[in-house]
Amino acid sequence: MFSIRSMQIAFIKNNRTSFIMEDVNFDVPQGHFLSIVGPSGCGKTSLLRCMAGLDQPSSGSIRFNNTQITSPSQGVTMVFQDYGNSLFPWKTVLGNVLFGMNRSTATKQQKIATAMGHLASVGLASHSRHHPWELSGGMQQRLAIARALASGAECLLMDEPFASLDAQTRADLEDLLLRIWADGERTVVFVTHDVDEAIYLSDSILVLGGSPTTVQRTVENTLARPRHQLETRANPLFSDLRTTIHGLLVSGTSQCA
Amino acid sequence: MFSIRSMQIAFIKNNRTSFIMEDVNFDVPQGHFLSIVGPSGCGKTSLLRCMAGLDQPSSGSIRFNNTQITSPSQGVTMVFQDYGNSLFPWKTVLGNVLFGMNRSTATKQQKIATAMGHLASVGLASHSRHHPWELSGGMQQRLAIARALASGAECLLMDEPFASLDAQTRADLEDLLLRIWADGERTVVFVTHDVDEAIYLSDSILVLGGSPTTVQRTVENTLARPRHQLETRANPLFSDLRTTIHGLLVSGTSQCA
Amino acid sequence: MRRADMRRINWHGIMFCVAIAAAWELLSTLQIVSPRLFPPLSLILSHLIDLTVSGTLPQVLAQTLLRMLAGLIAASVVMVPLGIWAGRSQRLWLLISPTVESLRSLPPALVILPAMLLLGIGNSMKIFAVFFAAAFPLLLNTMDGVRAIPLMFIDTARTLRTGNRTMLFEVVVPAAAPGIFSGLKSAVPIAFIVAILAEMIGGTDGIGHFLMKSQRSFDIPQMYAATFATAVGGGVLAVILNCVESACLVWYSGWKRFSGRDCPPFPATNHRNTTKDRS
Amino acid sequence: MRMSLSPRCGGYAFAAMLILVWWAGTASNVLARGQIPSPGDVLLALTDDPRLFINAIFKTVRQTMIAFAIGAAAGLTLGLCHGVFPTLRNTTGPCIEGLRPLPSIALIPIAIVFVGMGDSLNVTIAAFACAWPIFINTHDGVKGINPLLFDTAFTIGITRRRLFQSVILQAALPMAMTGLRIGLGIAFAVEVSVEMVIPKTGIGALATTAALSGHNALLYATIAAAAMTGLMLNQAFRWTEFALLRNYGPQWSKRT
Amino acid sequence: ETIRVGFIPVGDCLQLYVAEEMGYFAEEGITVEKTPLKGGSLIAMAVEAGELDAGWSNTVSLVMAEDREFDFAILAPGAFETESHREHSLLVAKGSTITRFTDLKGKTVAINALGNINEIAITALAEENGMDSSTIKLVEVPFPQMLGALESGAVDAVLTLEPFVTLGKSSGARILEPAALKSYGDRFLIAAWFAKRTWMQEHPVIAEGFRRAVLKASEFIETNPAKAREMLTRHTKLSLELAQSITLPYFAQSIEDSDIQRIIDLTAKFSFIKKPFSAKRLLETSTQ
Ligand SMILES: Nc1ncnc2c1ncn2[C@@H]1O[C@H](COP(=O)(O)OP(=O)(O)OP(=O)(O)O)[C@@H](O)[C@H]1O
Ligand SMILES: Nc1ncnc2c1ncn2[C@@H]1O[C@H](COP(=O)(O)OP(=O)(O)OP(=O)(O)O)[C@@H](O)[C@H]1O
Ligand SMILES: [Mg+2]
Ligand SMILES: [Mg+2]
Repeated sequence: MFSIRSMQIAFIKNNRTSFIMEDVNFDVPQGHFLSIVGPSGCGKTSLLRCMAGLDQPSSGSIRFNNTQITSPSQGVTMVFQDYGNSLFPWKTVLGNVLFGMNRSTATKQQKIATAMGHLASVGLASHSRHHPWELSGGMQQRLAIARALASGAECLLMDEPFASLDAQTRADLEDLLLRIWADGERTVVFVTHDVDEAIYLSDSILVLGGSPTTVQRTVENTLARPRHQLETRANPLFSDLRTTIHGLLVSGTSQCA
Repeated sequence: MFSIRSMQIAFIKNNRTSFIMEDVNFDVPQGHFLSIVGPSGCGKTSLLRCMAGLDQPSSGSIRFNNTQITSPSQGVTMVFQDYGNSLFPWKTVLGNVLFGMNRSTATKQQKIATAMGHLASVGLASHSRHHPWELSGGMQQRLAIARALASGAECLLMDEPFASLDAQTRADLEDLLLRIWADGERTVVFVTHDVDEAIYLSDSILVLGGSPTTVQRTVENTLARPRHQLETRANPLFSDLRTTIHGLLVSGTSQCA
Repeated sequence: MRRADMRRINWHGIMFCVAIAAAWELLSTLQIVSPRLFPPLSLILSHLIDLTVSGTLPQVLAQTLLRMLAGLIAASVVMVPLGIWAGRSQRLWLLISPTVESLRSLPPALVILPAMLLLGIGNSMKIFAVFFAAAFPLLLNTMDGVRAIPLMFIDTARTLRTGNRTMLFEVVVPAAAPGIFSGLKSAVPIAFIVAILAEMIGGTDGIGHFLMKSQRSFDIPQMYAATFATAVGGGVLAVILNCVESACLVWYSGWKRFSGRDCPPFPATNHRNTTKDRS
Repeated sequence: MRMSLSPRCGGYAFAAMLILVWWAGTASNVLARGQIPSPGDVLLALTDDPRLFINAIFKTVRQTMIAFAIGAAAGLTLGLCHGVFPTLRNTTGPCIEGLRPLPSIALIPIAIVFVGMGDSLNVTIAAFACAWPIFINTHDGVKGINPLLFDTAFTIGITRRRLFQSVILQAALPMAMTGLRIGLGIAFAVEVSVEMVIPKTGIGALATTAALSGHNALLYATIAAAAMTGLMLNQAFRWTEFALLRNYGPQWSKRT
Repeated sequence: ETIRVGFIPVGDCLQLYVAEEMGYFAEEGITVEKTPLKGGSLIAMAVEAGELDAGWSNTVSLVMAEDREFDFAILAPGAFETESHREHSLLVAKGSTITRFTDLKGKTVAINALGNINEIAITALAEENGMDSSTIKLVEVPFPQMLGALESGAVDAVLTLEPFVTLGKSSGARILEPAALKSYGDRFLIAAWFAKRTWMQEHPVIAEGFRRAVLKASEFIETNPAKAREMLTRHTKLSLELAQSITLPYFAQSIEDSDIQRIIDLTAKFSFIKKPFSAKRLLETSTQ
């Protein structure tokens, strides 16, 4: 589905170019669940923005379904790290979710029903008539997630979507995400700082590191599906993966320093 | 230092009052490190804002050093959950930190030296001349932390300050925070969703829950100091505390649903 | 990058101006409208050049600009602080709003009448008229600019125990600067217009008087030439103001992530190379 | 609402105080000895023939509203288009910057050639004048939209039309409202100014005829009527504004 | 048949009000569509643009328009000034030390418009009194603001007209002799009704009808001044008392060349027009 080849990201500051990412290569097959982990500031958000077609890499190619991405393409949606600013303050909670469904051809009634369903699944049903600025940080984040899920895009790019959530809500939403992913044959690219979460959710984990950032390794995750919060995490393979990835992260960072 | 008595927080929406927190009572002694955990949307941010003097509780009293808080008082500073919007986009990274030191009487030179020291300790020294909008999410969060530390306030209110950081950076900053806390006899009130983090850092953990939210219990944490990322976490007492708190959180949430 | 942008010649703009000029010339020479009242552009331009070379137009324009500047500076000095204060304090706004709201829709032409009685017929009256007209756009835009400051900025500053001075100069003013600049951009042409108007109603010099004199003596091409001069003068003012704005608000365009371009990107336009350049 | 009552009264008290100063000035002959009438005379002139004022105000307000509607439509459209299409801005920008400072009163002779002497003249000139602040503020409003909102809209995959309707229009609204507020004042002021030059009907006509006949009390009564009309128009606008912006968060909905 | 007429809402345009109220226009079978305008030059432009058929203008403006090759000619006589109908006067403030015209040397005098009838008059008067006209500082102040400017001391003298002369006298101002516009002669045309020659040729009946109605009104004013003054209060905002006491201009039945020629000559002499021409040109209603 996604195919990224020798991609480079650079910023120009005071006529000096600083290279953030270099020679990044990886693929995301259709229906795959990819997690991305890497130190803070390594370029995960920039990478996701390029994949969403919001920015262009300085060089290299990003292909989505075999076409070069130059602008946001239909079927890809993104949950932003800066969730608070990505909500429309003049729309209600329900309005924000409905806005995400603008491509749907359903009737108004049906749309509202679906939207309310998604709100309920993130625990915001009772706040549907509030405005985003009346929500707590975690609620805003859940709203952004609900909107992305409601949009029905076949590919979800999620940038630390659960960062502001408590453990319980987080676990619930992880399972919700997995359920939706399994149902709809969606592709998910998931940026997180929580290695456990990355392992719990994904088919493979892309570890970034170094300076400029490159792909340290793509770790395949063969844990059986469906997964369970307790059982899966208790699996010895889980700890193995965790150790591997932590090791990669540490080596990547030391390389960077 | 802080003493909160039968505090209540309510919001008015369409002429209906919804009670968010009710009958909240707790104390934060001088030099104490208190963590607050609770489900998303339970009112942690609202509570911290009241303690910072930014908002007023609907009823009850919040006293800081035995005086009722009505406006932000000297000696208390806050790191906001919405860190991105709390940085001044017209100032550089260094400028933002210097702004935090506006009450200091040191010379310009000294101030810059101190500020650079704080930036270095959060790993942003090389970005001091950038603007906040040129930073990644995690870097912005670290900048907000550096600014709060530089402000020299004796009491720090921190609202999920490490949410956007990777495990390694997070661990480093946890230790940095503990070091600074131990040095300066500061008081810290620390909101987090990560129960492990709460246990690792604090002297006691305030568990919130219920609907409207009340204090479920204040869990005393007798883990020895200084703490170490690996040793402390390996301590059996640590797992006990974790189990206790998770239990309290689940019972609080079920009560809420 | 910014500098390169400015050096680039705006061919579209030039072509559009040329098209308008051609249409004008045709309209007049084909006598579709009375060429006495709507003389051909070429005639106007020749007048414009003559008057400029002889120094008449630059002189009267300078007189008007000086008056405008005096009034504008006075208005900025009074109204920007007042606007900031009123934007921060609902109380003050409620106190002055009935007065402000009733005064601000008085036409400057009416205000000039009592002003003449109180301030005479000289420069002070004209400067006052400019002040009066420029004051309200400045006040309202500044006030709304202050109100639009994200509350988070203020809260942050408050928890850092910022003193009033620092709060004002390092938070409120920079954060409200985009609004203040909008106010200036609205106020400058109005100030210019009112300076001209005041010179038309009772004056002995300045471009307004020159315009009126040309009109009264039926020197229509000269009248148009003077009108063109006001357009040029105003255009120059606008350009200067835009430059000052972009110099003062570098952070703003950067914050908005589209440095050098201030348009929201449509999917079709290729805006995305703006922050991440090919290197 | 209840809380803001006392400062609001303070506002009117403040205005009343200014009138008192005026009265004191005339009573003590400090103010231009006889050329400025006292508030009492003005009140007499106002109440002498109220129908005269009511008709004039009605006419002026109607014309102002028409001009404002046209100017607002033009200013909003132009501001939005310039904010959205850089090519358009580059093309028409230089010409527009030249048009902006043209004094509306000096345009009257030129406007007569093209739109004649009827009501359309007033409307055209007032609309022309009031379009500018609306244009500028709308344009700045569009420029100031948080880009993350666009990014969000794009990744949701909305159409251009929807982007315009649901994001650009809405997000630029608070700034545009400021422009509209200033524009309404200017539309009114310019409408009156044109009426003063072509004193057929309306408040401006009343002012000119009063001035030419040396009837100072009537002239000042007209100024007072104009001020009150401006206040009225503005109050009506504020209600609309409040209704439109109440969804935009505390700093916008807290307005009175 | 309608005729669109531009006028200034002051006492000088009394003919129009009288003709309308007495039904003279109706008698001629024409309806008049009146458009008040604040300035004479604006009327001229509207007439040129074809938005008005006829208008009111002061003579100097007509002279200057002729010089600029505008196609205007006088349609009907308007207001004349004679010694007994002296409408324009120089006023000085109460208690002013200025007693003769020559005292104005180095002083500031307000006139309503520079480069027009009043500037020429002052310049000519100065010359006749053996003064250098540049020693009198002329400033532009609209008529209604002149008394204020005079009282506040912003100017030393004002060249104003009715009703401000009467108003000024009642508040203590003093008339400075000689008559302000004396240089134009004992009897001259201040202002007249004019139209485009082409229009007059195309609408001879309306033009003639308008002329006759205006002349009838002139006659009425001269024979029934009290009634005419009463009509004035209905068309301007003059109080009845003021309308009864002001000096009205003279409304003659015909224009002689001498009523205009001196104005043309003076205008040319002070280079407000390129060269003098015969007064007949303004009275010829057919294009050459
Ligand atoms: N301005 C407001 N108007 C109405 N309700 C509000 C407002 N601000 C917050 N709330 C409500 O108050 C409750 C608590 O919000 P708060 O931000 O304190 O939660 P929190 O504990 O910080 O949650 P999180 O962990 O998600 O940040 C939420 O249910 C929210 O909907
Ligand atoms: N507009 C910009 N101008 C210059 N540099 C930028 C800009 N935006 C981002 N950067 C730099 O690019 C690097 C990567 O940023 P990015 O936001 O992609 O990091 P990230 O991996 O998402 O980090 P985090 O986990 O902290 O969110 C950072 O070092 C940052 O300083
Ligand atoms: Mg990021
Ligand atoms: Mg919170």
